[in-house]
Amino acid sequence: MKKLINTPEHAVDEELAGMVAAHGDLIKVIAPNVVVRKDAPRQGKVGVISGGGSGHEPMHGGYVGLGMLDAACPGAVFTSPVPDQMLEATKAVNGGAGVLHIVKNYTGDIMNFELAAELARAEGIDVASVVIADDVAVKDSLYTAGRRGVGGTVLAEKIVGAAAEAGADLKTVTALCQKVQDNVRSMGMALTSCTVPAAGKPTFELGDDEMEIGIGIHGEPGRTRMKLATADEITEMLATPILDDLPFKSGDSVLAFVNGMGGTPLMELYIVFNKLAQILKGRGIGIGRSFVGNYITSLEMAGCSITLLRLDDELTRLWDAPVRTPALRWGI
Amino acid sequence: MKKLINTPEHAVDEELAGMVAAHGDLIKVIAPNVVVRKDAPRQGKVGVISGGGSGHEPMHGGYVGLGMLDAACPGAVFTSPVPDQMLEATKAVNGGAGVLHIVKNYTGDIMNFELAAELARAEGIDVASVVIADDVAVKDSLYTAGRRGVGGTVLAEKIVGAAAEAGADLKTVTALCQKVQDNVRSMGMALTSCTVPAAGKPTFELGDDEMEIGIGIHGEPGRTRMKLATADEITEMLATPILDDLPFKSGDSVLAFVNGMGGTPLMELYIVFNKLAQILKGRGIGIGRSFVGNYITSLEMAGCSITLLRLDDELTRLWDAPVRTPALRWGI
Amino acid sequence: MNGAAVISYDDVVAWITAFAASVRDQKDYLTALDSAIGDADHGINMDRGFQAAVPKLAGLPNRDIGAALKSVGMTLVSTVGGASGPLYGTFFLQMGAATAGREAISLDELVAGIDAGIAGIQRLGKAEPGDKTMLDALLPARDALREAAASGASLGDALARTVGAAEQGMVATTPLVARKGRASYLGERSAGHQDPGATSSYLLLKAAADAWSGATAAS
Amino acid sequence: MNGAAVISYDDVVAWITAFAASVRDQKDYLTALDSAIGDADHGINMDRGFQAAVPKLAGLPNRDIGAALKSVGMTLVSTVGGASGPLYGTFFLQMGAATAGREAISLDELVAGIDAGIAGIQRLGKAEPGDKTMLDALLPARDALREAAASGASLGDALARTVGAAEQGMVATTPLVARKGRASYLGERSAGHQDPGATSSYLLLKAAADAWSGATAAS
Ligand SMILES: Nc1ncnc2c1ncn2[C@@H]1O[C@H](COP(=O)(O)OP(=O)(O)O)[C@@H](O)[C@H]1O
Ligand SMILES: Nc1ncnc2c1ncn2[C@@H]1O[C@H](COP(=O)(O)OP(=O)(O)O)[C@@H](O)[C@H]1O
Ligand SMILES: [Mg+2]
Ligand SMILES: [Mg+2]
Ligand SMILES: [Mg+2]
Ligand SMILES: [Mg+2]
Repeated sequence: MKKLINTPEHAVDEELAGMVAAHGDLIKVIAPNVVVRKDAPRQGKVGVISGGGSGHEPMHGGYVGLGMLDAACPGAVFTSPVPDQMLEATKAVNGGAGVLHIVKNYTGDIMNFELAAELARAEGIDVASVVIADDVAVKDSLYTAGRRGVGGTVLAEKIVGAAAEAGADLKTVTALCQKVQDNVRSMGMALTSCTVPAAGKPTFELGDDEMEIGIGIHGEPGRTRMKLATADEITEMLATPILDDLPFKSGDSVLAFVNGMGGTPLMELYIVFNKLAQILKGRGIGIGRSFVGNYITSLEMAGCSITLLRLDDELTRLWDAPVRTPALRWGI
Repeated sequence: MKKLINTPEHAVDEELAGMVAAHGDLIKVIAPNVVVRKDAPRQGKVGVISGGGSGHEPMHGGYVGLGMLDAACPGAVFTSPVPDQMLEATKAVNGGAGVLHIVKNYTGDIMNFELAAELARAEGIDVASVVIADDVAVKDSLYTAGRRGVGGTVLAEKIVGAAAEAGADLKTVTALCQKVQDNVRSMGMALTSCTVPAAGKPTFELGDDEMEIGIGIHGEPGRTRMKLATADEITEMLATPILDDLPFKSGDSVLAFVNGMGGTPLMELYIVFNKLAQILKGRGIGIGRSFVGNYITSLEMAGCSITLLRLDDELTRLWDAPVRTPALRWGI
Repeated sequence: MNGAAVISYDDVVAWITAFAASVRDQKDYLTALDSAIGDADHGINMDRGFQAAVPKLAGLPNRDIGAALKSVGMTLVSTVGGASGPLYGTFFLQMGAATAGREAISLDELVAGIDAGIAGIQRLGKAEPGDKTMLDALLPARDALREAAASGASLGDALARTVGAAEQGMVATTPLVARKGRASYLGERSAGHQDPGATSSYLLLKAAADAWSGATAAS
Repeated sequence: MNGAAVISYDDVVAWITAFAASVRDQKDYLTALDSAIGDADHGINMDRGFQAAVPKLAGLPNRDIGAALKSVGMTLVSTVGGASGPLYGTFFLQMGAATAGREAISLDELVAGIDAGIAGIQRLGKAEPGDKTMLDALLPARDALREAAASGASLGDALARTVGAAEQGMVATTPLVARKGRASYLGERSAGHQDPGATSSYLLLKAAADAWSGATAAS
């Protein structure tokens, strides 16, 4: 295992200390693994929090700040955080207008956030939750854990954060988050595995000429392993199930998000974006907004994911609204 | 070789097409491998251009836009661009106030830019050049090719771009670029090699327990190969030669830049930043500004570099000035 | 019926301690199982939780089995995270609630406690038998324990049958296609791998059998 | 003295074509050499340049050796990039300037042309002998060619000595510590590896010897 760490046990703590050292003007760490916006709580503003395992940086800690998250709760690497963190965060960002929990659809995340929400409600805080489940690689079924929450989460956090910043109430913000979830679909793939620091070896082994299609963001094996293909072919394999699922239709305008899994250079992401733009054009779908980079990752995994969000004026306006966080900043 | 590409021959072309598809509001490609700001030329504004091999994304194409570069000339992967590109770019961005070439100190870059500058001057364009040579891993000697230009280049492009945007003349902009060069030092290391697409195999082989210290950004082997160390030890190995070289002194304020080589997750960069902050504190040096991420890379190489720029009010103000490019955006 | 107190407070502490040691021992194995169909953290998660839970037992004010189990449950919920944190946490919290205030319990009370714990897991995780989860080891183990207790078996005998049932249930998860938890994302590809949570559940019952082979209250 | 025209326009085209083939053939080898002490692109760079240069020769209006060499030089400058693009580009531009307007040249004129090319490389790159660059193959080769010409050797003989000197110079770069180009960043670690540019320069002269073994103007 080759990593710039000291010990696996302290990796997340030291990471957060480094984030505070670098971005102390935007964030603070108020308890172990609870990253909070510097000026929290803001009276009368709905608090927006999210959380999940570490190893997906910049998600979620990098998205704490003006116009996005009020707090983030990173767990151990790839492990959902514990309810204590979400409770602490919920209390810290509650400005009297209630708190929204943006939860990715994983058994652990769901249960731990649910426990925290109950505890927070017992303390008199109005808590709502929206579950993001946008990964079309997973069959959507009532009899399984359902779809994973992946790239759509970042878009939801940005858009919902903008609305909360502008003063929307908890009901509005919750409905908006659900609207993002209803209009967003994603799918990912991996060229290489990642290595959980505490595990010390790659989560899975891939042959030199193999790739995993339909991978999650935790190094979970995908739906199929197959021979390595070209960027164009891979882009087709990811885009087609996404486009067919919602379905996205001719005349739609989308936010096209090509995401790197952590170990893939930007050059390759733009090559994928190039093909994606051709595919969208072929289907008569417009690219309203573009987003390319490593925004929801799996440690050092090489690979990419595609996320498409169907835009309307409201979502576009909120996407464009000013944001200032360690990882995402514009308009301010 | 596992990459999201179609063919090595078309990787850079398709990358640039993808960039235009994603950021057509900011940039255009006016000739093969010449990326120009959408609204170029701007009358009366000094044009700022840079270039170098591809494979270092987002540098330089990702830095074309308002408040930074007017044009970028990406060469083949790790290969300096040809004079035709720089000549084309120089003509395209010349608004009558002259053009500054920001050149990284590599034999190829120097010679190709020099040829282009001569050709542009022959066409009546006022061209100045500043060479960035900030890599303390390389001995600074009159009898060698001298130090490489690395992380300091990104900072120079941002700061100089802000001054040019604000209307500074060519002489001022050139002097400012030299001032950045005089006050910036860098050093890098690699945990893994990278693979040039057309070469198809890793540039060098590293044992599972080895690393290269003093690496360049082209997969050039470093000054020493040694046993893998902890993040703290590595940070010391990079920071000490940087701090001693200028030298940075107690009471100085710096822009602290921890850069990923492309394949290293953000988590690890923050762990490095955490230690760097402690080292700076120990020397009485203040962190005026922080910058953490993958900004000057070597394809999918795992590793990092540290760059320190001694700040004064002028440099700080120009660093903070609005910028809007595909890869760097704030204040607007 | 098995109404005589056979398991003391010290036995319960010994059980938790033995399981913590077993988890530490099998940490890499549990993580490797989770690599195949999950995210390579189950051993790490369980170890983090039990390394935190054991020291807290020493500081408890009185010899209340229910309080000890609740302490374990609270610590698991607060330190493990993931799916296993709330699930195992609930198991111990509910088992603790069922044994609150007791300094020693009978075999029947053990059955009732474990049953309450499992019910908690089912309420929270909503998994069914055959979904390829920890329940596939726990449910048959509970049934075996209950039958053994009802048939008047000794503690040692009852635990031996329980562990046997848990082991069978664990092994039987291998061919299953997961319908709950992270392994369910794999669809058909989840078949052919033993479930990590079922494996840790088997180890939990095995730890009881090992720790209680010379159970203090029984002697 | 060797004043008789021995190298025709067609010979020059054959030389460039042979070198292009040789570079394609040795592309991976040149890149591998550049991996050890550079950035793994020398073979790729040279191949890109010569694949572009050869087709342009067919379109030239007349049989002017100088124009052909200039065309190669211009194409290299415009397509190769890196250090080798301007350096080899200058070599051909300067050699072309020295042979402008000629349809055939003598051995002495070949010496003068190569000398002009090398002088261009030196002006641009400012390297000295022993810096571990292409000059370490080119300079001894030029000297051998000049001596052979002065001693009245035949073209074949002269080229054989030239190639031998280039090869020796190339091999002799191995122990050197680089002082110019990318390899200089390696300091002492650059010793023990053969310089890629010296290797391509050896191949350039070897291509001349091979192409001109039955030189048309001489026959
Ligand atoms: N809904 C559920 N009900 C019962 N057990 C479950 C459920 N979901 C997952 N599990 C168990 O949890 C185990 C995984 O635990 P762990 O790896 O620690 O958490 P995570 O899946 O969050 O990484 C699985 O092997 C399975 O036995
Ligand atoms: N200043 C110089 N003078 C002469 N030759 C040089 C000089 N610098 C580099 N070279 C030659 O260029 C070769 C490298 O070419 P290439 O790999 O194509 O370019 P780059 O180093 O830009 O990647 C070296 O092996 C060396 O022979
Ligand atoms: Mg997990
Ligand atoms: Mg090069
Ligand atoms: Mg797991
Ligand atoms: Mg090279």
